[in-house]
Amino acid sequence: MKYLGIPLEKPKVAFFGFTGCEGCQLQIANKEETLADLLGAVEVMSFRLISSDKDDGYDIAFVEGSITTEGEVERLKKIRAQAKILVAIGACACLGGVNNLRSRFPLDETIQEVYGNHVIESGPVRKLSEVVTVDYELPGCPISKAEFEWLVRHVIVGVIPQLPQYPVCVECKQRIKTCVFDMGIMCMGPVTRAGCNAICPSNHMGCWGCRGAVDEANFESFIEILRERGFAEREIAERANFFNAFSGVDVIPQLEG
Amino acid sequence: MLYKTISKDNFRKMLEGLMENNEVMGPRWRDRDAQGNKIYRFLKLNNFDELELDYTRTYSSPKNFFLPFKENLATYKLGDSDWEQDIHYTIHPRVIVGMRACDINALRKLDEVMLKSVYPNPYYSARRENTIIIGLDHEPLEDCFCRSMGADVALRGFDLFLTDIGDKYFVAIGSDTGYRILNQYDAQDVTEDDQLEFKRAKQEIESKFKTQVDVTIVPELMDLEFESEVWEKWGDKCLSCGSCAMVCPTCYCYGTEEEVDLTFTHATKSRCLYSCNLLDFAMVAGGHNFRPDSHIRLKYRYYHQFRGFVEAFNQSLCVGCNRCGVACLAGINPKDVIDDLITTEKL
Amino acid sequence: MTNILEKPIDIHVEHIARVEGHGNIKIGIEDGKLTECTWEVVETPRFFEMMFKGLSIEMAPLLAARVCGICSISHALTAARAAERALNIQVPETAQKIRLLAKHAETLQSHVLHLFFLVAPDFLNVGSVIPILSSHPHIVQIATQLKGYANRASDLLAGRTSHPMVFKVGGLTQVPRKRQLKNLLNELEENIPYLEQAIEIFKGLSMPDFERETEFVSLKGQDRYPFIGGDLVSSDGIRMGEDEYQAMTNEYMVDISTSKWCKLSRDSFAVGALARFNNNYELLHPKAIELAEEIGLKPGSHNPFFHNLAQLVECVHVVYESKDMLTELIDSDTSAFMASYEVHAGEGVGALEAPRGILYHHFQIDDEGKIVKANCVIPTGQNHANIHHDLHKLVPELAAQGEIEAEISKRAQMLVRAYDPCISCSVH
Amino acid sequence: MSLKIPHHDINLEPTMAKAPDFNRKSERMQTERSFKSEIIAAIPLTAQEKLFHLRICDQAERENFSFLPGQFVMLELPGCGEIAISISGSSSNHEFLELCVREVGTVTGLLHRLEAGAFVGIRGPFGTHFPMRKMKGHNILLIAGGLGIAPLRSPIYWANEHRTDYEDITILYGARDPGQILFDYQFDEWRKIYDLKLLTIVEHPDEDWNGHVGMITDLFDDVPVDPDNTFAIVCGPPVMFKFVCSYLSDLGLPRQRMFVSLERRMHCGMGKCCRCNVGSTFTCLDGPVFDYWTVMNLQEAI
Ligand SMILES: Cc1cc2nc3c(=O)[nH]c(=O)nc-3n(C[C@H](O)[C@H](O)[C@H](O)COP(=O)(O)OP(=O)(O)OC[C@H]3O[C@@H](n4cnc5c(N)ncnc54)[C@H](O)[C@@H]3O)c2cc1C
Ligand code: SF4
Ligand code: SF4
Ligand code: SF4
Repeated sequence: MKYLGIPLEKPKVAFFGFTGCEGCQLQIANKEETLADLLGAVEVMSFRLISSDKDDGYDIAFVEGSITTEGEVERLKKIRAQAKILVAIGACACLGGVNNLRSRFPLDETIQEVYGNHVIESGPVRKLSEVVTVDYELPGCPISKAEFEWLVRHVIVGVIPQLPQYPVCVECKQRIKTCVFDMGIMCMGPVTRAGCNAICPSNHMGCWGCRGAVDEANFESFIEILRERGFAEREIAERANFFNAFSGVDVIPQLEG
Repeated sequence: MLYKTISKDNFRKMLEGLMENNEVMGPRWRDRDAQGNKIYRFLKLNNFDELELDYTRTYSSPKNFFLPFKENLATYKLGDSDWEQDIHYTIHPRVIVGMRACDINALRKLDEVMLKSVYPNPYYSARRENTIIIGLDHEPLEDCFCRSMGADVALRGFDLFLTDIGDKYFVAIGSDTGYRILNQYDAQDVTEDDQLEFKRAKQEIESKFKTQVDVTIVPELMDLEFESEVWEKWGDKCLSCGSCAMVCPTCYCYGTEEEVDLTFTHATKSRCLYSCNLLDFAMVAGGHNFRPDSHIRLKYRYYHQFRGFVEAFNQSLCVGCNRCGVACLAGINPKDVIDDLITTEKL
Repeated sequence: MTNILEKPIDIHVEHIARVEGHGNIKIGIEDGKLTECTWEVVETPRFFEMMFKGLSIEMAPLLAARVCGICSISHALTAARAAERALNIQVPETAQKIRLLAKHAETLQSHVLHLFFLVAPDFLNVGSVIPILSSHPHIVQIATQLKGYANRASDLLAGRTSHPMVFKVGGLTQVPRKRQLKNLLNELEENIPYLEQAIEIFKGLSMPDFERETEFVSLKGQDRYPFIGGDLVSSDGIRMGEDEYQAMTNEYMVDISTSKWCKLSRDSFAVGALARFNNNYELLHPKAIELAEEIGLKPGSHNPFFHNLAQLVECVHVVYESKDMLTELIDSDTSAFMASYEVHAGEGVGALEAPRGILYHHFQIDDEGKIVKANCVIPTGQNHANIHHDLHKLVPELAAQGEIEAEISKRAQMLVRAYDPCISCSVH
Repeated sequence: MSLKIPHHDINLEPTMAKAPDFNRKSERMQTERSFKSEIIAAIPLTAQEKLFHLRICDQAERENFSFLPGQFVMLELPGCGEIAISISGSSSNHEFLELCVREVGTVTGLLHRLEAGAFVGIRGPFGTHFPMRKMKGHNILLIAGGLGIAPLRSPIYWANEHRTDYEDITILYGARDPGQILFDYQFDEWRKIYDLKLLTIVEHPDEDWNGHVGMITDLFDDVPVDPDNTFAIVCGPPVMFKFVCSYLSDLGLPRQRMFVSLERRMHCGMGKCCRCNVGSTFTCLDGPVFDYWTVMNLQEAI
């Protein structure tokens, strides 16, 4: 395979899942329409969700899920050591995702609540970049297959993929959707990185920020707007903290335990 | 300009006739706002009853029928190193009914850039030339300031333009195509009564403008108040979300994007409408940003609308529809911004 | 233990492939004796019950969806149902229909994924669908077509295939337009021939011969094959209401699993397609019954490998029922899709048949509408013990037949796979 | 009764049938049509810069292509993107175009990996040019900083080809360090054959460097400037040309006789995308070559 005369190598890729719902890996396996093209472009070394063949000679690791146990830390470090490029896929891997909601409570209380006195290994919820160096992040809950393929094309050609630097509003407006604020629904679209084609606002749900904060988002003004529009602190906190997308933004009200 | 009248019944028949063989777009409602009011959009009409001619305002402008948010510019077939480029402009004839004067005037401003200026845009031409526009007068909303912008009356840029005079429409005919279509539906010559009715209707509309924006010295103001704090005041509220430009009937800034498929055998080049309020609008390789702050970007949107375009084409780009003001969550709108600039000037 | 094997058998399948989540199979046979035979679940827990705590009940469907990427529609709907039962909300009929249609799309999507991509490679003796792509392209084509429809149906009805957003407590955020429903119906009809081809393919596969007397638990349908809500039944004759789910599941912890296990009348019970089929056979769509008869699948079957066949029968059921429902919906008034309600303190359980079996969500809320207690019981969690016990019967039988280690391992994995386990979901 | 609206197929118009001539700006043409060009040489100059020789494949298109020093083209890698690059070669070279490109991002990154034999697309030429004809009979002072030398090669070639039209020609060229000096293999030729005065200076010398050290303005000590009889062309990073231009202006050189080439983000080259807008001026149409008076009056920080 050549592109503009440059010989392209089929990258050897592998997929790994950590603490998460495997929805992102499923997005990749799903929509079989382009599966043949994808398999023509990459060599899948290991993809446990759909294949029992496995080979550790991969160059690119796509990693889903957050890291919550020491065992996972070790496994992730091994993957990092092998992979030339490590891509975090999905909100859990990129942001901590919904898993982080339990961080509002102490770990022992959490284990007690779900498992009683049974011994269960667990730890704090971490996104991948808190444990290893991550080369690229493909956000979303779940990721979009189109964007995954877009990233793969970049990796094959050896060009750095650059996610949109504009917020979800742009895509929402481009789809000529009614702004959900007009319908009285809250939306994190103005401060969230685009790329999902504004799928949640289009479904009258408002955005929850699963793709993380857009560069240089104006949170002060945004939170002010939410308050002016009559959204309660708790409502704001629930939406803004749902995917842990805006952690560290001090103007955002925190979710209580 | 030729004028005729057509009965409302015949108008309906005319549209139904047009719908038989062509795509006809018009205002329809899709959603309701929190208060239960209808929210309108220009959408394809499947039958006459879907059309809501007494619509208030579409939140997004019909400009995207001429400048789609994403438009294919070229496709490529790629070989190992060679490639072939393929370009098409084919647009099937279509009709837009119910456009307001301001939106028609907005198109005329786009015409200046896209058709009359250097490097006429063939994609726009194709869309423009293959679209029949049937305009319609309406009473202004509270916040419309098209009158201040001289865009409340459409004199050109349409095929037919209707004014409601009771049980019939008073029709201005702007093109031969318009003339031919109209005449198939028993259009009548204008009587003296019609003329009186027309004047009355026009006066009625005129009397209803509530919002005024004093734009006489705005081009100069833009220069003089270049360093004004007004920009920071509004800029600090701005979310840099680009919504204003997306809904504006005249904003036309764009970026190009190229994509290759997974088999590396096909590629596309597309044009995507962009907004000068977005962070990376003027960012160059290496990360230098010529417009790093939201207030600077906001200022340039106004600068282009109210000064740059005047320098180039002797008219403001803004037509005063206030869509940007409605779309902006932060409540930034031309009237308030310009009023602010004028007031600081007076101080 | 009759057969004396010369070599001891030591099977350790770490993270069994082609199932959702992380589970291990360990089998040891020495001197003809089964020294070890376990189905281990090593998925790391996410503590969903804790995540729910303190959130508004409106958030429940959204968060619940994240329990599982494959059956997120089921989770969202179950949570919505639990919330609606806690708040005594009557969901408008249109919303109920759209929900069930979306549910059907998920069932079709999940079953086809399981049958074609997870199960079929075993029968074609390959490791995954990847080689099948070139060796049997038509098989992939059939699956692609059916899933293509299911994907687009989910996109339209639920917002997307994974983690739907339209299921709101009280109804839906929006309904598709009639034109979109018509297009969907057309697409469904165009894909029926592919369903028939799928049937042809699976007819040709013979499922391993193995039986173990099992208790089957599912919802009991009243006038239609059950998917959303209703009574709980067991093939051992137990019948309970949705609210009594805890008495139906009896969760307990075991050392070899981060997922809880369940039991009812016996050591274990099974849920899933075969359980639904066994308990509700007469309510299947006539087309589905026709197929069941053709492939010799009868109610009262105790071969766990027949989960696969029951899934195929259900594919037929949901496709034809979807067709009828879509036709009905297109002709009905769909303007009411959201019930208005006020939050108050309450408690509610939602039970629903997810593709892999019966799923429960249970919420307790305070008068501000905050969740104070949440509980989820997942189908695969209910199946774990049964898988474990099946293995205990299957492995010695295979050993007795003199099967070699590789074959035993493969068969054991196929058994686990037949249950289509959703492990991360079971651990949640 | 049904109505059929006439269809205007603009593909059929005769002007669209032939290859675009971007010098005829007001004609309707296939503006996105790019001239397929073969890379006939890709010459590494430094670690970051490469010089590309591009030959427009179609003979008619090649013969039709003409430009003036200072103009730029839009260079396209199908499926990757399109970027603005100044033409760095001689305007009398009708065989191939020379483009000197620094690797900084997506398109330039991929371009740097292309080898001779690969095909790229070209649209143009676009923009304004240095007023070479107006400079007739005067001294020309060319001042380049860093990559700014690339667009200056074009006027240098021109000046050589019309050498008798001009009086003294001086080039001042500054670079960060000796390793970043471009086109040094041509310096002898420029000095001897072109009869130019060429001074170079670096900020950070290495052991082998025995030339000038310092900022570009330090060279003015060695170069007398006749403010009444000189035209200046200044290319380089904004800080540098602001510095140089204000120095020259202090010497009495009228600002309308100093020319700079501006850089802005660009997506079309045709005054449509607005990305290169500076205040109300389009860098692609009104520039990239501006006289310094105009630049000073642009309502935006340069
Ligand atoms: C008139 C003009 C002449 C130029 N001449 C040269 C030259 O002779 N040699 C050279 O090496 N470079 C030149 N440049 C700069 C060159 O255009 C950028 O380096 C190039 O666009 C970077 O593209 P990229 O895709 O590698 O970078 P990325 O950072 O990936 O940029 C993404 C996109 O942004 C736009 N962009 C980014 N930076 C610039 C920029 N500085 N100018 C314009 N568009 C930009 C392009 O559309 C580009 O595709 C010139 C620029 C202009 C405006
Ligand atoms: S709905 Fe959300 S994303 Fe869309 S325009 Fe409104 S705020 Fe932006
Ligand atoms: S709209 Fe928001 S929550 Fe929805 S997919 Fe996009 S970024 Fe995620
Ligand atoms: S009022 Fe706003 S949206 Fe309307 S034309 Fe003017 S700038 Fe554009």
